[in-house]
Order: sequence, then structure tokens, then C-alpha cells
Amino acid sequence: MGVSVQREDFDPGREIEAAVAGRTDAGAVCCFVGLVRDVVPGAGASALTLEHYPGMTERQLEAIEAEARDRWPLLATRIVHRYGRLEPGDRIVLVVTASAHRQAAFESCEFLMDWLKTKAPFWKLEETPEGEHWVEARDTDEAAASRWQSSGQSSVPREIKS
Amino acid sequence: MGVSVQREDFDPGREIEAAVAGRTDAGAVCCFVGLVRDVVPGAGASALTLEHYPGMTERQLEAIEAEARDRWPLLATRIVHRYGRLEPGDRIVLVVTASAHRQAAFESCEFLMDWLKTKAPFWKLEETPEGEHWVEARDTDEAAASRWQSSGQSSVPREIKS
Amino acid sequence: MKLLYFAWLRSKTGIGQETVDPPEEVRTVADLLAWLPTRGPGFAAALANPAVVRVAVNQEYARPDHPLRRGDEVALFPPVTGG
Amino acid sequence: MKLLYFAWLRSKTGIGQETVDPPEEVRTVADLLAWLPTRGPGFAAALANPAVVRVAVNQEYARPDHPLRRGDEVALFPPVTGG
Repeated sequence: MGVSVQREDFDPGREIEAAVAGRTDAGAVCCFVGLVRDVVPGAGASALTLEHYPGMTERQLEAIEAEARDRWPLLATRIVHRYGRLEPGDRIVLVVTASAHRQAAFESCEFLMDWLKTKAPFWKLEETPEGEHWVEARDTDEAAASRWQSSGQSSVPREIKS
Repeated sequence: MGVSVQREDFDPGREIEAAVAGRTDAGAVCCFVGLVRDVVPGAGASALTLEHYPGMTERQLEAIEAEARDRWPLLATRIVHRYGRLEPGDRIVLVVTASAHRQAAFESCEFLMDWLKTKAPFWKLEETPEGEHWVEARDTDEAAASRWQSSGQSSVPREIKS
Repeated sequence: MKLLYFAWLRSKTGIGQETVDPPEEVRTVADLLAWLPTRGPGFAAALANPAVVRVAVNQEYARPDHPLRRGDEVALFPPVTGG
Repeated sequence: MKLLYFAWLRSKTGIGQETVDPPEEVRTVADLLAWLPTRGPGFAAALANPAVVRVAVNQEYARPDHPLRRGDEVALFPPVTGG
């Protein structure tokens, strides 16, 4: 329930638990965890620093969360995004969605991740053996996010399945 | 990472952790947890008993897992399915998938759940105030599973996004 | 031949597991589904609508034309409802 | 007017945050993006390709025709790469 932007790590198991604690109407929980990948394997550490825009970040995440709750019949949502210096293997982001049925949980979780990738004001500064550089945005992320805008596909939940 | 069919509960946080423990090439973990829903809210307990076909169940789950690993570039997969008597709110099933990028993790997790719902030999006997009855299969689950068979849609990974 | 019944196929036949020796004409899954109802009213009730009966031979899903052998393990069950 | 720069817009301008008093003709986001490069080579470099600069006014994404007021908080940054 809600949004956190924090330097500290989070606990996916506890977040899943909290999303459905005490309820018996949720049949489906979907949880996504994003991790720092070692972009230059074998070349030693390739840590990164996540910069963000305090204030706007929280606003954007809350708006995205409200949008997901408008589109799908969700019983719980949770977004946690870290900032600061992170090493390969570290957790960056968590999204949890809960619903009566699995399709709403899966779709809304994907939706939230696609929008986070393209709208939430975070920027990655990558450390490589050649020095630091700002990670460039990927066209494929834009494409992934844009599918939720077209009226043709998946903009409203398809027929419900459990 | 394998398949477990068991009477005991499982720990989603530990399963997510185990899927990517010690690796730095996984950027995405998707975890789905299915729970017992109270089908008759307010009417007291509506527990259920999950029957299965020992031997064939494990075989089917392993075959489905191998199929997912053929279709997507997965770094880890995990399936746990419980049997026996379960109460509303109890966890039934867990699927975890890990990949370099999020689309493969999401798609393969959905694929596994769709196939579990239609191919894994489990049957739910529901306790209601009117007595016990065997839960009927849902056409929407068949439809969900069949989308992975058509050559037109999503039978192979779409372009990769992180 | 070992037969297993699950879910309401077990309730209706009253049998979880049995060993049978079907007549020689029973050579496929379809033959078996046609023969079983002749064994009594419980079997007739359980197999009244063969379209909703799934069959696995040696723990793999099998179609009606799947051939059967003496030592096979054949399971009959309704569409699955796990997950 | 408060200006914020993030990621490589900060590196190139050398500024994280500043308060500016743009000339009266600067009435929209587009006007601001046209005016800033005239302030020096760092700004010119940062804004060389305005197509890759995103703008937020008072912490909401804003289009080029978005009007600007004296007290606004305007942020300039590249396409986001979180998640």
C-alpha cells in the first residue's frame, strides 16, 4: 500500500506478506524485483549511482499507482524504488500487486514497471573500467510503455480469469 | 531450480532470494503467489482440499518448466505447488522466474501459471455451507493457456527490453 | 492394467485405484472409455459425458486413439483446477 | 524562477540548482529552452539537442507550449532510466 523512495534495501518477502495480510479475498499476488546487472561481466565491479528528483519522484509514483488502481480491480499495490550507489546484484525496485484474479495482478504489475521505466525521474550513472557514464534511455522501454496508451490493446482488463 | 509438490507452506521471500543468489547477470525477477480465496465471504470458512496425481504432477511441472526455459532466456525458474487441506488466505502455488530483462521474466511467469492452471493434475474440492463440491474448470483458463500456442502472438519472445 | 480415478471420477465410481483385465477388443483409450460404463451404474454415471474426462497413460496426457498395453497405468480425471 | 538540472544536464551546465530571472519574452517552456543556450557554452552544450531534454514544471511533465510564471520550479533532465 503506497510508495517509498529510499536509500535502504527492501524485503520482497515482507512486502508480499504485507500486501495480503489479514485478507481472504486476494487470490493472486504478483511481485517484480529489479536488480543491478553487471554490464561488463568479468571486468570487475560495475556499480551504478541512481539519481532522482526528490518530490517529483514520489508524485509520479503515486500518480502511476492511482492510475493502475483505476484500470484494474486491485486489492493492494506497493512500489519501492531505491536511489544512491548500488552494486551488481543489489535490488533496485519492487512492485507488488494483489487482486482476486491473476490476470489483473500480472497486467498491473507489468504496467507499473513499464511506466516506472519511462516516467519516474531516476537516472543511472554507471561505473565502468573506462569511467562513469549516464545510461541512455531505451527505445524498447518507450515502446513497452506506449502499449498501455493505445485504445486497441490491453488498455482495459481483458476478460477475467482466476 | 526445480519443482516441488508439497503439503507444507513455502516462503516467497526465500524463493526470490534463492533464484538470484550469488549472481549478477539477473536484472529481473518475477514472482507469482496464488492464494485460497474465500468464495463465500461472510458465510464462514470455505476451505478447500487440493488433490493431485503423485508422479504425473511432478512430471508435468518439470515438462512445463523445461518448455519455459526453451522459450525464454531464463536464468532461474522455481515452481512450488501445495496439496492437502488449505484455508482462505493460505498460499497454494508459487512461480518464480529470473532473467536479464523484465519482459522474459514477466512473460514466462504468466506462461507457467496459465499452463499450471490447465495442465497440472490438481483438483480442488471446496467446502461450502451447502457441502463439498469439486470446482469446475474455467473456460477463461483454457483461453489464457491457448494464447501461448497460436503462432501469431507471443509464442516467441518479443524484442527484448530491460 | 492399472486404472486410477481422481476427483469426481473417484467419487462416482467409488474407486481410487484398481487393476483390470479388459477384453481383447479394448485396444485404445476410446475403447476403454466405451467399455468401462458396461461395468456397472457407478462407471456409467462417471463416464456419462466422456467429453469432460481427461485420460493420462503412463502419466502423460493421451488422446482417444492412443494405444493401450497390458502393463499401462491409465488415469481418468476431470479437467484440472489447480493453481 | 527556480531551475533544476539532473543527470548529464547537470554535468554539462555544471549547475544542480539556480534561481534565474529570464527576460520578459520567455513565456513558455519552449522560450526557456531557446533562451538558456545564450547564457554560455555549458548551457549551449547541454541544450544542443532539445529533443532529448525533458521538462517538468512544478514537478509535472510539461510540453513546449506550457506557460511559465515567476515562481515556477522548472526541472530539465534527460529521458529517465530508472527501474
